[in-house]
Amino acid sequence: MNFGLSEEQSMLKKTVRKFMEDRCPTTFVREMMADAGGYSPKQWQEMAELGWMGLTIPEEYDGMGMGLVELAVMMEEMGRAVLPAPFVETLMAAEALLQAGSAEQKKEYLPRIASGELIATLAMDEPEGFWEAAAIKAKAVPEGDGYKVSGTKLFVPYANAAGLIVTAVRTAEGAAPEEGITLICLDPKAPGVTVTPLKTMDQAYRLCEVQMDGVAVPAARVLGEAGQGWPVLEKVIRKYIVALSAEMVGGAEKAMEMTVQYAKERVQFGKPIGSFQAIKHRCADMLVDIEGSRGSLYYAAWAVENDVPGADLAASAAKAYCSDTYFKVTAGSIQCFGGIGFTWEHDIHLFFKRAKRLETTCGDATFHRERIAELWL
Amino acid sequence: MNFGLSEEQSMLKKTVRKFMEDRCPTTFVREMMADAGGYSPKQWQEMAELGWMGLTIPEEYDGMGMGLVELAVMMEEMGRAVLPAPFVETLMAAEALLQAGSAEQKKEYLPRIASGELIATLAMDEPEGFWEAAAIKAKAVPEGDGYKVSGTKLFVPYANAAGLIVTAVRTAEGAAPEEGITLICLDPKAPGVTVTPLKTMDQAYRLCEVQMDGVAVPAARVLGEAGQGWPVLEKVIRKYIVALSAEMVGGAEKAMEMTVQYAKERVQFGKPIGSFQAIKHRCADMLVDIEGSRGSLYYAAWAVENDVPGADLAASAAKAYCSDTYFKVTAGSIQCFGGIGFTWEHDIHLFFKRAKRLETTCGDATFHRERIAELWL
Amino acid sequence: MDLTFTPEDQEFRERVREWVQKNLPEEWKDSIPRTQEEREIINRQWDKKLYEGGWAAIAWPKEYGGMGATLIQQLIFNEEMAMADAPEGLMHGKGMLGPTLFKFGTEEQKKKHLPPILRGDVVWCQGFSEPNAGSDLAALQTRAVIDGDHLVINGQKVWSTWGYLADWCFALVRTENTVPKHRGITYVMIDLKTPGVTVRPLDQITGVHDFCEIFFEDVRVPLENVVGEINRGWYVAMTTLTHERSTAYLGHPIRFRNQLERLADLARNTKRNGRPMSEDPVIRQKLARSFIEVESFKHIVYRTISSRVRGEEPGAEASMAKLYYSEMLQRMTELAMEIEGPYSQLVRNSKWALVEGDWQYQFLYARAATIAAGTSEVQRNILAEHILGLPR
Amino acid sequence: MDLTFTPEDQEFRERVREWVQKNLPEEWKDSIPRTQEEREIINRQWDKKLYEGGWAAIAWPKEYGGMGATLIQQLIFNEEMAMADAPEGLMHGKGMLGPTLFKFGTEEQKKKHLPPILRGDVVWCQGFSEPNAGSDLAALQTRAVIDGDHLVINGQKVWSTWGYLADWCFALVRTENTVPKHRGITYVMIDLKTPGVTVRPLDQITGVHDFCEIFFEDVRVPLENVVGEINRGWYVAMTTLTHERSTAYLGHPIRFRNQLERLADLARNTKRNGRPMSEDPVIRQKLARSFIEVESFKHIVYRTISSRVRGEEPGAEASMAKLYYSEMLQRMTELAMEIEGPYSQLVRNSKWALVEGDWQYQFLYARAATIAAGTSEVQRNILAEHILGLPR
Repeated sequence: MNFGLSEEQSMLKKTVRKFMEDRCPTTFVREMMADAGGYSPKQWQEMAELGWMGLTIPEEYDGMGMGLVELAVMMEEMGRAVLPAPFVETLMAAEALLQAGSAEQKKEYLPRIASGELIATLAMDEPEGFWEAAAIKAKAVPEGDGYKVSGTKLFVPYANAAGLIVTAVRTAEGAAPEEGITLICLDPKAPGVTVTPLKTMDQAYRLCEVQMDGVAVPAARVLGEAGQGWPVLEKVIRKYIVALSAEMVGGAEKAMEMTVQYAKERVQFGKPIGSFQAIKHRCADMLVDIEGSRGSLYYAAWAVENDVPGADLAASAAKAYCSDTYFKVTAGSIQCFGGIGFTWEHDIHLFFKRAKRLETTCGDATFHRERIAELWL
Repeated sequence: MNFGLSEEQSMLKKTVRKFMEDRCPTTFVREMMADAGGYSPKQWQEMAELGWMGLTIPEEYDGMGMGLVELAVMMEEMGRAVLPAPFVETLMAAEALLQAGSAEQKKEYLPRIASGELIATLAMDEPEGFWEAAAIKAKAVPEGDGYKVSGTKLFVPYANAAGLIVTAVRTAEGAAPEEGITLICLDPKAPGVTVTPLKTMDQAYRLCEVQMDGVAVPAARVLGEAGQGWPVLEKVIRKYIVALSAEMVGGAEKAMEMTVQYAKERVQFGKPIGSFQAIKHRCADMLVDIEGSRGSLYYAAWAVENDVPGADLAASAAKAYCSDTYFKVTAGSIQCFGGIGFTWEHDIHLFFKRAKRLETTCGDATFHRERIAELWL
Repeated sequence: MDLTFTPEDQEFRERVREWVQKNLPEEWKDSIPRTQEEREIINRQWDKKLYEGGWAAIAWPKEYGGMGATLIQQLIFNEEMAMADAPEGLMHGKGMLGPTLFKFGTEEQKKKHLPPILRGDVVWCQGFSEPNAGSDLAALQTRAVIDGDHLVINGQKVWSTWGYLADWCFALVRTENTVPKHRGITYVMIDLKTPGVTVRPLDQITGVHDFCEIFFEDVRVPLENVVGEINRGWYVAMTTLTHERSTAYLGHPIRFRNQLERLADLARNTKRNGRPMSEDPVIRQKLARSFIEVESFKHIVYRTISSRVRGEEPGAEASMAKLYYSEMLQRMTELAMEIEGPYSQLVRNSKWALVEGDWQYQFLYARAATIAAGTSEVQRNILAEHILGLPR
Repeated sequence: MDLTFTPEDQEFRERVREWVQKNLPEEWKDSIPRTQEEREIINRQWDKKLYEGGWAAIAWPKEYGGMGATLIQQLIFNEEMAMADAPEGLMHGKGMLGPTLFKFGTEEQKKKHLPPILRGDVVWCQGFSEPNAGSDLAALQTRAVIDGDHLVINGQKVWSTWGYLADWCFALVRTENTVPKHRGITYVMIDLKTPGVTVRPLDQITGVHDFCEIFFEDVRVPLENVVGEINRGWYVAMTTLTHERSTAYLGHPIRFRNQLERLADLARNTKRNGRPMSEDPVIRQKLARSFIEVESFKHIVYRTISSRVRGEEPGAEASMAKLYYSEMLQRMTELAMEIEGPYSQLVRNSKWALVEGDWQYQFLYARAATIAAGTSEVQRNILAEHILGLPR
């Protein structure tokens, strides 16, 4: 029994932190905020060379074959750095391929993902709904040996940069909304696909609209069995939200560290402000929230990786808790920083805005608490 | 425009405070906790002689003819004293008579209420439901010129002491639960009525079960039109919850005063604990909650008394806010007192327990927030 | 306890309402999402329009071009402006410097500075906070040395709202270092065109810059610009602050109520998987909570006014109002984000943004509410010490 | 990151489970609502049964009759006891005095006091807090003066759990007044049958008295009862406290989880106007919140154990665990009250009371959770200062 990182995992953590400190300081993040693409292909390649794009891809497809705990370790560090890149989405698209892809599909995509050549992402939400199976309405009608797909996907991370968009579409209307959903490997360059970047609060991350207007999708690009996409997606989402939770814990911890540091240095009324209980106890509460969140996160990572009973509950618990924590910690940080925390120059708003985006990805805290009630009560 | 008490109202406030300080110290409250009846007939008579039982009864029935603002003033002071007596219920039963009673009924009951001779109360909640019209299931079937009533009422304040219980029963099943409810003047001494006091957390207040087993209720005891009881009850409840809100504000303020006093005197680590921000800011938050609550309370009292548009909203807002405040303030007070706040000897638990009872009377904060949403959205 | 107005006040209300209805262009309404630049232009124009209508500063004494309005009239005026969704104008001169000059200014100072403020010709900003004097304002270090009939000022101010627009600044500077910190401060009016003054807008997390830094390098200011006595500036500023703060919020209750109704509209109009968010029981609880708070804030303001009308001195109530509404505002804007779900990411000028991304701006801007003009922590100290009498 | 147990540990678990299943009478289960007197009798009997089974104090070294159990075995043992809903016993002697004596006691002290503790023959209580030394424990004033080979003790202790049951008390007393307060304290064992000792149960807001006051009037205690050196008692006590606190919560996660499931049952079984409260979306949010917290508390405990197993010294984590579960427990019991609605008024022995009024008792008792053994405020100070390094 060891609720903590193994030596290898600790080593990985150190490596990623070092890289992020060197290659992803907030000056870099700010550059990417202003960048049209919103990420650096050079940095992407550097990360790929370290093997990270293949972290959770099996060795037979040129990956490292690691699991969700290792991904969580990595995401914590990326969260600390407010990394502007579709890292987790690329890995999650790979996950969908691993879950449901044919041998050909895996061979086609996975090594290219692992090498850093192919950026991939996920398209689920739509204008009229999100986070649930019922939201998926983009229509795929049979044509030839494949489908003709029309519809709009929103909030698609880095569709502007992706070479592959794993997209959930509806091939049939079932009795339950979970039925009739099919996953396809959408090529953003295919005729009929229009990608439009959206202006977002978290400027260090690109979200896009993906419009599909009678896009021809051959049978070879259907991921898994037609109509059976939802269970696959659920498995992917379960890992995705754990990874996001890790990003949130890492970000929250960094925000707390910045705040504590400032509280030690900033003097008002002749004392460091960290000696005032209003600040001191707020920091203590941050610590407690972060440690509580981290516990829920690593348990979820382990539980999902090992598919133990209650893994769904654990994933939702982590997403709900970490969402609340990241927001609460960063909002509290701004308050502790006072005026300078409200300036663009200061870095804390990068974390605050990142918190808000991650919270609304794949279900906010309220959504996941309701899901816990559903699974548990 | 004066959002504050008139001179007369301020005078009334002083009179009541003086009386409560003299005649209702916590030593008296503790006596009543151990008393079988749970109130003092002597004290009741003293209050009656001051005209308080007739506060809101028109002068033609020997009352003082005052309104809800004056009642709120009085209830605040009674809340400060954790008064153990069915004062507000008696006045609310009178209110039901005023709203719907026949001339005979008014003449029969109101002067006796005003004189202190008759204690009255309200019976609404039942074992399977409460706070809503749907809860009222006690069955009244026509018999002779009246009804035969069977059913169980729970949480009836001081039914043990009352000579009149204004009771909501169902004389018909309507399309909506609000239809078919009838109010009756139940005589607790009538054959078939059994009153059983319940053991409650707020020991300074008696709640009872009232069992009705084929009780004959003559037509003369029906209050208002048969089947039309709900709208009457709604009007009574609207005043009742404002009065309860006042009791909560008064209690919360007294609890805060006790806490602040202690925080000035209690020394730990060489300083009064009130100089530590953990205590200091908690007290400031109590103050803000209480002042916010008091504003919502007096607005509601004025709005209901003058029946302005939005009066229902105002009453629910006051009940929701004051419920939250009284609980939060008294729970926080116990925390500030530390160990001694957990002892039976210390008075703070009287307030804490009273807060809990008042919160669950006629709808808790969540219930009234939902009601606000219904009325507003 | 009587919330009705006298017929005279009612009539005054009608007059204000009529005027504003006639004079406020639809497109100037304050809650319309717009850029900062657009807002500034409208604020300036509105200030001039108010002057032309005779409504520039109704609270000012008649001798200085005001109306000598009663507190109730001020309430009514602010309520009507809020009800009409009128811009708030650039009010530092009218709201803060004006009352200071009535009380502490020389005749020359009043004659020189009050008329242009009234006309909306001169914009003022405040120069109080410094990088190392935030919550601990009296620790300010901007130095002013008397040199003949001038003060020579060196140092830096920060958080000056509208500093980049302002012509003049009223500032607190340190004129004496050897006495306890509150006693060595002087209140001075500085023409921002004086050589040595640099104003730098501060970019904010909203992407907008309302606040500025002001740098002083050997800035020579005539001694006649000192308000009150040398070294008595702390008391000059505090007197006005107390006064100003107790009437600053008169229109807020209605503006917040309007914002709340927009929030309810957002909930009604935002569907999630086919269902309006206004039907979601969890959201309804939160909306109702905001409803209760917004209404209670109104009552807090009304109670404060009433106690002033009854002749009671303004005290720490302003701290309560400020603490109350700033925390409430944050909750409201957070709720808007929750209602929008992933749409909460989409800001102004984004395709698919809801309500032109206005709630996103409000959400971010609201973070300043609990910091500017005294943090929530400072307000809690004031309440606990001044009202409850808890030890420092 | 591996949450599986070794086969040996798994086997140990089976052994504990089997024993407790055989030896724990159904009617002794801890979560059955019962009076304090009933609970005491069961606790005493259970302590004896544990001794007979060889499980009295598995963490103690073998030489003193323990098992020298590993931390993981202690975890397993506590988990199994919690899972079986076993009573917790009267554990002050085993949990607090025992470890103190191993470290600081003389051979005579160990020989005299440890065996009766193990057998469950002697009940101990703690004598630390005083009316004027609560959060500021080191301010304690109970005076002990050396008189020949005795200490003569005068003063008052308070909040001694089970004081009225106890035979002995381990206490902190002041033996020196002229040095900084932590340095004049001595740790001493007091036979409560000594003349001059008066124990008075304190009635609590629950109507029950677990806690006691202990008065000392010229109580003569042999110097051989001093543990560690005179004036070094603070350090003796703190060392044990740190030790004790870091393993005190091993069984709590499962006990809380069981309590949470009872809360879910309450929601399922409580209908309001025909609808189970477990279907109410607002209640579901709150239940889920408690679910998350209870689970996270388990992870906090597991992480602490793991770091200890890896050889890291116990630090302020115990403060985190204590702060976390006490606040969580209050929310859980408040939620139970909310679910019950007006039924929340009905306590033990009342007609119509739900679940025998047990939640009412838990609700009231939970108010002590954030006060006893260090208030939440003290825990936050410890966390901020010791883990985050913020200044005092």
